[in-house]
Amino acid sequence: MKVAEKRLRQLGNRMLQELKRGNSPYIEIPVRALGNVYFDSERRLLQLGEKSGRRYFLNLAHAKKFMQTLLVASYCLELIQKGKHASLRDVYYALKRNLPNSKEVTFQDQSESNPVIEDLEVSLNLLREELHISADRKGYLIGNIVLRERVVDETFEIDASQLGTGGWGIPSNVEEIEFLDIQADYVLVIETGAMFERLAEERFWKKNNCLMVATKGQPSRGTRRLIHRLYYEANLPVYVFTDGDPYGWYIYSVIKQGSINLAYLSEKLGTPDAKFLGVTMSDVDKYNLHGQVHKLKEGDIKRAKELKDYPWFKNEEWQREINLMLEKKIRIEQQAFSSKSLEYVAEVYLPEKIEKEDFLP
Amino acid sequence: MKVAEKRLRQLGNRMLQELKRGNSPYIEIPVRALGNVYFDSERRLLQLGEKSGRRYFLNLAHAKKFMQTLLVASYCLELIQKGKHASLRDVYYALKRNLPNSKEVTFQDQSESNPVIEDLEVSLNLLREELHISADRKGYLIGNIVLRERVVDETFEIDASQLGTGGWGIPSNVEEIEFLDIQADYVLVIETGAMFERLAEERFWKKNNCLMVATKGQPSRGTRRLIHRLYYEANLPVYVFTDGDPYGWYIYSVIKQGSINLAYLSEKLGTPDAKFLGVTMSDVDKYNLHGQVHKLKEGDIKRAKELKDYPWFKNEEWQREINLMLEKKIRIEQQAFSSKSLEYVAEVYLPEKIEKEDFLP
Amino acid sequence: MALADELFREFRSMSVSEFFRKNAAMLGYTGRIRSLTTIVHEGVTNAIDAGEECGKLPNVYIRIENLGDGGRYRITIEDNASGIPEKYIPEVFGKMLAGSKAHRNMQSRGQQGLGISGAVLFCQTSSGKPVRVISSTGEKGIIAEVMIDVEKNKGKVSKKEEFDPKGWMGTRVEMEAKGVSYNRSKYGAFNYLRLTSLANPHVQIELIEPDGTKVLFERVTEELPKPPKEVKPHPYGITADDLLRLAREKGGERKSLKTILVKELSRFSDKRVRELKEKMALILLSRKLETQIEDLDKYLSEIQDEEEKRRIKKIYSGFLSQAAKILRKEARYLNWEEADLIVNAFSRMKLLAPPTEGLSPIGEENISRTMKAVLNPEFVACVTRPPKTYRGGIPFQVEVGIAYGGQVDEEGIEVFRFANRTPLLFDRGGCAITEAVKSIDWKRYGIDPNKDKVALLVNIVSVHIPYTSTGKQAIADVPEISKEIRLAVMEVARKLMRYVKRKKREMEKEAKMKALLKYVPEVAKAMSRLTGASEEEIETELSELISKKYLSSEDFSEEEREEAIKKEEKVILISNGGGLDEGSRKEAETTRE
Amino acid sequence: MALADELFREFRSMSVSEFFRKNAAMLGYTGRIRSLTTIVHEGVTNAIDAGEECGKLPNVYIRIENLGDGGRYRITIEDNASGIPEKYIPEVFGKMLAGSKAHRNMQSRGQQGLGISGAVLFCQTSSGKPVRVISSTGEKGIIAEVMIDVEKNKGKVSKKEEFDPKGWMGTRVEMEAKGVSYNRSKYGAFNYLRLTSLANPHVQIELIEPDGTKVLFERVTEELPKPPKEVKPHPYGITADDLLRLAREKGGERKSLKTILVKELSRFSDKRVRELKEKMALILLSRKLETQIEDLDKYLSEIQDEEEKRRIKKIYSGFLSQAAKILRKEARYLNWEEADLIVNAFSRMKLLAPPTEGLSPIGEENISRTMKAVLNPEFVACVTRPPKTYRGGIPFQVEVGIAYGGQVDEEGIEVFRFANRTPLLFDRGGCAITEAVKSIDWKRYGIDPNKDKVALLVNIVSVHIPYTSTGKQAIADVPEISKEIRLAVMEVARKLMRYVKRKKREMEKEAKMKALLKYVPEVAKAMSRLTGASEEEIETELSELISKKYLSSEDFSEEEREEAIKKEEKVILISNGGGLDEGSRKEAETTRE
Repeated sequence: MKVAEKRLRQLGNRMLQELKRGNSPYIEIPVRALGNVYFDSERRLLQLGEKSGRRYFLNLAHAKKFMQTLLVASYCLELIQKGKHASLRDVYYALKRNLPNSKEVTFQDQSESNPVIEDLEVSLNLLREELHISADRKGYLIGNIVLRERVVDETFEIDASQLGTGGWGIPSNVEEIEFLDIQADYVLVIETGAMFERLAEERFWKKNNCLMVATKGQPSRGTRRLIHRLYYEANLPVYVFTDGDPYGWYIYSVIKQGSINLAYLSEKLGTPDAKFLGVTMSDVDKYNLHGQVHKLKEGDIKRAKELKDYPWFKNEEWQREINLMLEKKIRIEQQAFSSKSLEYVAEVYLPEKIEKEDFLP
Repeated sequence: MKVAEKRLRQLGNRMLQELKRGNSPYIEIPVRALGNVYFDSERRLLQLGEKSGRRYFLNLAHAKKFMQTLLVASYCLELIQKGKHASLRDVYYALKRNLPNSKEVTFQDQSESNPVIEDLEVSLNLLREELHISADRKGYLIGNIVLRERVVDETFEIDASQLGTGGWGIPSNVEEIEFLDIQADYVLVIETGAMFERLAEERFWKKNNCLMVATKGQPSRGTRRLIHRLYYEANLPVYVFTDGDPYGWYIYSVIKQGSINLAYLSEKLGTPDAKFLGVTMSDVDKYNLHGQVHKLKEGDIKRAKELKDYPWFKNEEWQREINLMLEKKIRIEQQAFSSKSLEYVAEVYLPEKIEKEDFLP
Repeated sequence: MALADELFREFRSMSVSEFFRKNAAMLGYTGRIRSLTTIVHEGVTNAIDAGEECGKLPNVYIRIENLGDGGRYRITIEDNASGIPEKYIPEVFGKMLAGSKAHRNMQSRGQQGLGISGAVLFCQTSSGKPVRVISSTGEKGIIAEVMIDVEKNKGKVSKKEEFDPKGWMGTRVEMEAKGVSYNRSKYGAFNYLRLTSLANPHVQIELIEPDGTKVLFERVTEELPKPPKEVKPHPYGITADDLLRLAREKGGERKSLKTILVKELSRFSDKRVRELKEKMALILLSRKLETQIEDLDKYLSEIQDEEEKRRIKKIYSGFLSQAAKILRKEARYLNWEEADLIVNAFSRMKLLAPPTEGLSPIGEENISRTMKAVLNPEFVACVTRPPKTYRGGIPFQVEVGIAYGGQVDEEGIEVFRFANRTPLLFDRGGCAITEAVKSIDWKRYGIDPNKDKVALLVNIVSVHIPYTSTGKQAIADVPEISKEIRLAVMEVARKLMRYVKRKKREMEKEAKMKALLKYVPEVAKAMSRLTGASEEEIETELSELISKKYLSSEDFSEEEREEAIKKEEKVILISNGGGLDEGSRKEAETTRE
Repeated sequence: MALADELFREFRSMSVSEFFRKNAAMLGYTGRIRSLTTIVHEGVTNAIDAGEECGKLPNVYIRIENLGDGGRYRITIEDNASGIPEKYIPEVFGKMLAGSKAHRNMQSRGQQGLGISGAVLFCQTSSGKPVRVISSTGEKGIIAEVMIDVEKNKGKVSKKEEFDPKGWMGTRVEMEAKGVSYNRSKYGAFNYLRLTSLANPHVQIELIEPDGTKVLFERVTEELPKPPKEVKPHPYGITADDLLRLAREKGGERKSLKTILVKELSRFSDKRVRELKEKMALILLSRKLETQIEDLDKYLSEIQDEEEKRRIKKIYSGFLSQAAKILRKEARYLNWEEADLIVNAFSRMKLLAPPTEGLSPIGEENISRTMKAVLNPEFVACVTRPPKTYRGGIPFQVEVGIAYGGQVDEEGIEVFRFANRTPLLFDRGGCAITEAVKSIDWKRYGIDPNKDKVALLVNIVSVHIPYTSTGKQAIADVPEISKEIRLAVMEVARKLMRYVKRKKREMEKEAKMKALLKYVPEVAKAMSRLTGASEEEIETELSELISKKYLSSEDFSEEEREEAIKKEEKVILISNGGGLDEGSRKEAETTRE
């Protein structure tokens, strides 16, 4: 029996016990508020604290959510038993129905089922992928790597060096993937699809012997998990190349440690050893990009100030970088180098940075 | 000399002639307003009419745009000569600079350069891809197909049947692709990434001998061009499977004919023979999905009414479909079938629809 | 000299009637509807006052006839009071600024002696017709036609005859005006009478409208309000000028000032004379020493020199005798400086608040009864606040009734304003009552000021109502009064809040049980799948659990539950806010390539 | 009988002074600052009126002294006019509703004879002090202390002495009030005087403030406004009651009514008497036939029967003689019905508008001069509208000045309101001027009513200003007046708009040329790359093209260019809207998996 199945059964049995004793059944859910999140500086991971709340059936303010949580739990058990995966929206549709003798429905819309799934993840300490629920898919992979993916009762071998400029679409669930052969020195994670394609056109991965991963903005869980596994299982250093703005930093931060409100997942999704390649504020001077900068918006400034307080940015290098931006009130994009020439990034900027290991931690 | 290069040079020479005659140089740009678009019902394509406007250097209201158009034109010439491709954003960065003795810049932001590129496309009757400008990339391909992509001076062979659930990321530019081998009966175009992945997990493409293309919402130009080429070059029928709502219809409409404001591209991007597979309003009755429908929003209703007037929806079947929706005021999603079972779409719905050819034109 | 004399050749004086003839708008004669309402108001006010003064339950009969000819109307108003003695008829109807109320310190509807004579003036200048007065004091009846001699501000009786009243007592006034109009709008005479009835439950009002419709506003209580009494002025409320006038008016027969003070002021007795003298002397001393009276003690205690101390003591004794001398002197010889000194001294004495017998509120019970009768609401609460004073000595009192739901028909808060039980229809915006009601944070009382159906009755009674203008339609923003209105409104609002909450609680308990039972089948099915136990059995046990909680004692105390809700809310808050991880939300906002 | 007599024992009458003593707020004595401003206003108004009446350029001297003791102030106001004859001194200062203006149909600052006597009343009741009047008519000077005998509404002179004026002529008034205050706020006396100066450029005002600061508001023009004349009432503006009074007042010496009408009314001559008679007869006929006078013609034309026609003709002749008889009769015996008939007949005649010699506006040139002097703006425009009448016959005139930019210091539109050149400081909200200015759609005139610096001066002059209340601080919303204000404001706003536009156009032409030149280098470089031609050469040719266009005649006519712009705009609109193809825009909105 899989771990997930065992935990779901335990959850049910504990509730049944309470009921038999004449008490209201409940589910215990760790609190995900900022106050219950801490940074484990040894493991360099965000962790949930001890605080938790109980969701009681007999409390009217909890009852509906209690019911919803149970519905999701029993559906997950079904999925696991059948070996199939469902998307967040599938779960919503599978469970949405009218309550007997009432105009009320089990789930009004997906914004009611999504948080319940999160509740269950944290309550059972399982990834939603382990509960056979898949998230949004996004991101591409290209490079000298051969993967094997198991799809129900069949397997496929994927050679990511034979995909032209297209690359492999990273699926939402990468749990069923094995690395068969890797010929690369590091993983280059790229924020924008356009930059990924630009570098693919230059065959940067081939000339520089690396794997290229595009996140297309904020990385999906599948992409984060893949990066995590490439680091931990294949021992490849991870370099993250984003725009030089708080949004790009946040992408980096999520790859590295996870977001505050999904902190409990860092252990399985985060890559604390990832390095930030650029674009940095000092690159603006170094590569004379002053004409290509943009003004920071209010939202950028707010976010930069928030990031400044993240535990993993509490080091000299990052504080300097963030302060510099707040001072100059500018941001700089990956594609700013196009003002020099199209090939500049591939031929000058990236090789120079990697050669000199000019990274932020 | 490529066609694109020739046309760019012509543009410049015409202007120079005007100038020599002591007149203001100008660029002639066909009008893209609704009034100048018509439906060529024989070729079943949206076409631009005869009306055009002139952009004069000497008219203050035109002058800046005139300059911008020239800047983009001369940059495209450069790209073509070097055989490289630039994204919309690359173009912006490459051309953004201060005007001499002024605080004004050539392009304030990308929303200034994008429309100029469109102007140039329509003025020269060339796709932006032919001008070596690549658009947004999005969409995946999976199935029994082998492609060959030429990347500058190298070629890759891509086997889309060996990609697990991930699939091949369709690049923004598919001009450099050749079809080497195709073993499939039709192309199934799928709106959502989740449904694509679901069907990939069921290996639908393999069991039903088809190619699967995910658009992930509104299809990118690369995806539209790929579908176009699969239909015209490989003679594969195209079935489009979207949500049953005006947004889904619009996706279908764009694949089929193109959008009104990019009508001039239909010839190279549209697939007028594509068929709409579902989900249709009558499917709601046929498959008893009444519990899974959603109410239409104001915006949906407005869009449905607009679509009703599109020339290619001016047939009995579509008018019935649209009226039915406006009457019932509901919409239905692809994933609604999950309420029956996860496998229902793959095992019952799609095979049944395709078997019976139960499509809308 | 020639120039000035020439320029002043045109100098002449004008009577008060002439003034108001030119400025009729100042008396409320502006607009066709309002002019008629004002006439009705003046007549009805007098009729009710008259009834109350003679101790009878007032019956007021009003007839309004449309005579055509461009808005010519006849307005007849009849009361059942004591009648008017023949010799006063020309004065009452024909002389402006004449009456029995303005110079007396008591609550009454009319105050300035401008009311009925103003109506007569308006009628005669618009229609050219005299007013017809039929009055009987019991034995003899008089029919008289009265006009105002505008130049002289005097009543002129053009026709007069006697008749046998056959026991009827009362006064009937027939007025004819031109350029006026009647309707049932908010500002019309009908609404005026409806509201008058609301604030005067002891009055019976019968109205015959122009189309012959007879409307009866019935008496709701047989209890006559206790008659307002004349109250002597309070030392706090008096100015030097007032004191001078009092001394001259009342001091005719060689009375000493002291006697006048004790006799003519309230709350000032023989016992306080000594204190008054001391305060007077202290004021004089502080002036002499050029210090503030408040600093006097400190000033004196700082003097070390015994000689100096004695000298000052002596000066003080001198001032004491000077004060005594002032108080002993004949009142009518009081001068302004002395009066100023006394008023100054008054303000430094601690005196009882003025007596409030002069005030006659409607009373909580009566307000409640009449609001129920007229508005038929779901709930009524009333409060009559204790009397207070403003500007030092003018007694006033605020009462407020609130009606909620039922047949109260307009959404939002409708305010019925009254001053001495007289409805205020106009100038709503500039009125302290409106402002005070507006300033209440109704949401705090669980009331939606735009949606809930609420009617408020606010009545201010006072010996002297501070109106903002001669039109007497808005109450000035006097801080003491505004505060009392607020307190009163807040008091009834609290009562209403308690009612609304109690009603809600009862309904909620039942709803809660139903709500929980609804979830039982789904929960049972899921628990059964997770555990393999019998679905039916679990369903039974869950239902029993719910019954136990709501039908016997509760599992959790109210506090515990609230605590639990709070806790859970915190979690919900986070899980909703972060339902999508932040990345995908941001992603949805911008696609940047 | 006993009851009524007892109840009426307290009946008595009150003088007008007594009334206003109790209701000082109605005269503007409310609040410390405003009370002092009101005193200054009454004094200054009289001073300027007096100067103008005797044909001198007014010099007004005001001194305000703080005497301590809880807001005790002395206010001294001196003019250089003709002085007041000794025997009028008690009347002018001590009797309310007395004056030389109210009963005359002419424009003046004061109107009701309540002004200076009201100030005296307020001073004496607050401070106990009489007013000190020093006046000289040239030969003899008088110093008098005047108080009001409130009960009798009469002036009482307590001290009086003569002095040799040594040629000085004028009046100096010293008043002492308590409980008032002075400052330089918007509502204070300083601002009042500043604004008075603005509307009275021929007046010199000197102010000594309590701290000794001397402020001089200088005379801007030496030209005295043409003196307002008394105007006879116009038939349109008269009521039956007015006519009766006129007939009685003027008809003393057996004069016929006709004589009185011709002599005492304006725009009514002997020649119109016949028409009047006919109209009177027609009204009587229509009453007799029970039809509307408007329908009379139709009614008569429909009669077929000749007999009947003759009968009606006869009746009409009878009415004609009846009308003639009325006009022949002695004026003082006119009765109300006859007066009503005549007034009715007047309203059906076409008469010339009333003469406007009674009005004395500031004049466009003077407004312009004073606004420039006081506000130092960038631009000024003024308009004095032609006189109009309201309510049938009361002449009035509106003038408006607008000042823009420069040192006009507040953002937004500041409105200075005046009535007969007197500033209105209070009750801004309820004033027809404020409403009229608010109702203008300023954006239409290219003016941002929140950002642009605009000052408006609005002055209404009239024989009778329709104030909303005795406080005389707001003008009633009379449709004829509001309309004139709007028209005047719109006229100056149009002038301002033209100025602003012209200024903008000049600046634009130069900017355009510079703008085009800016693009030349980039365009040249790109064209060179596309064609291979010399960049330098292209640059030269482009620059020449621009010079040719802006320095010689233009390549395109203005219309052509506008046409081209419109065309291009259409394209721009589409290409912006559809810059991203619609799909990707929608994509950015929703990610649905």
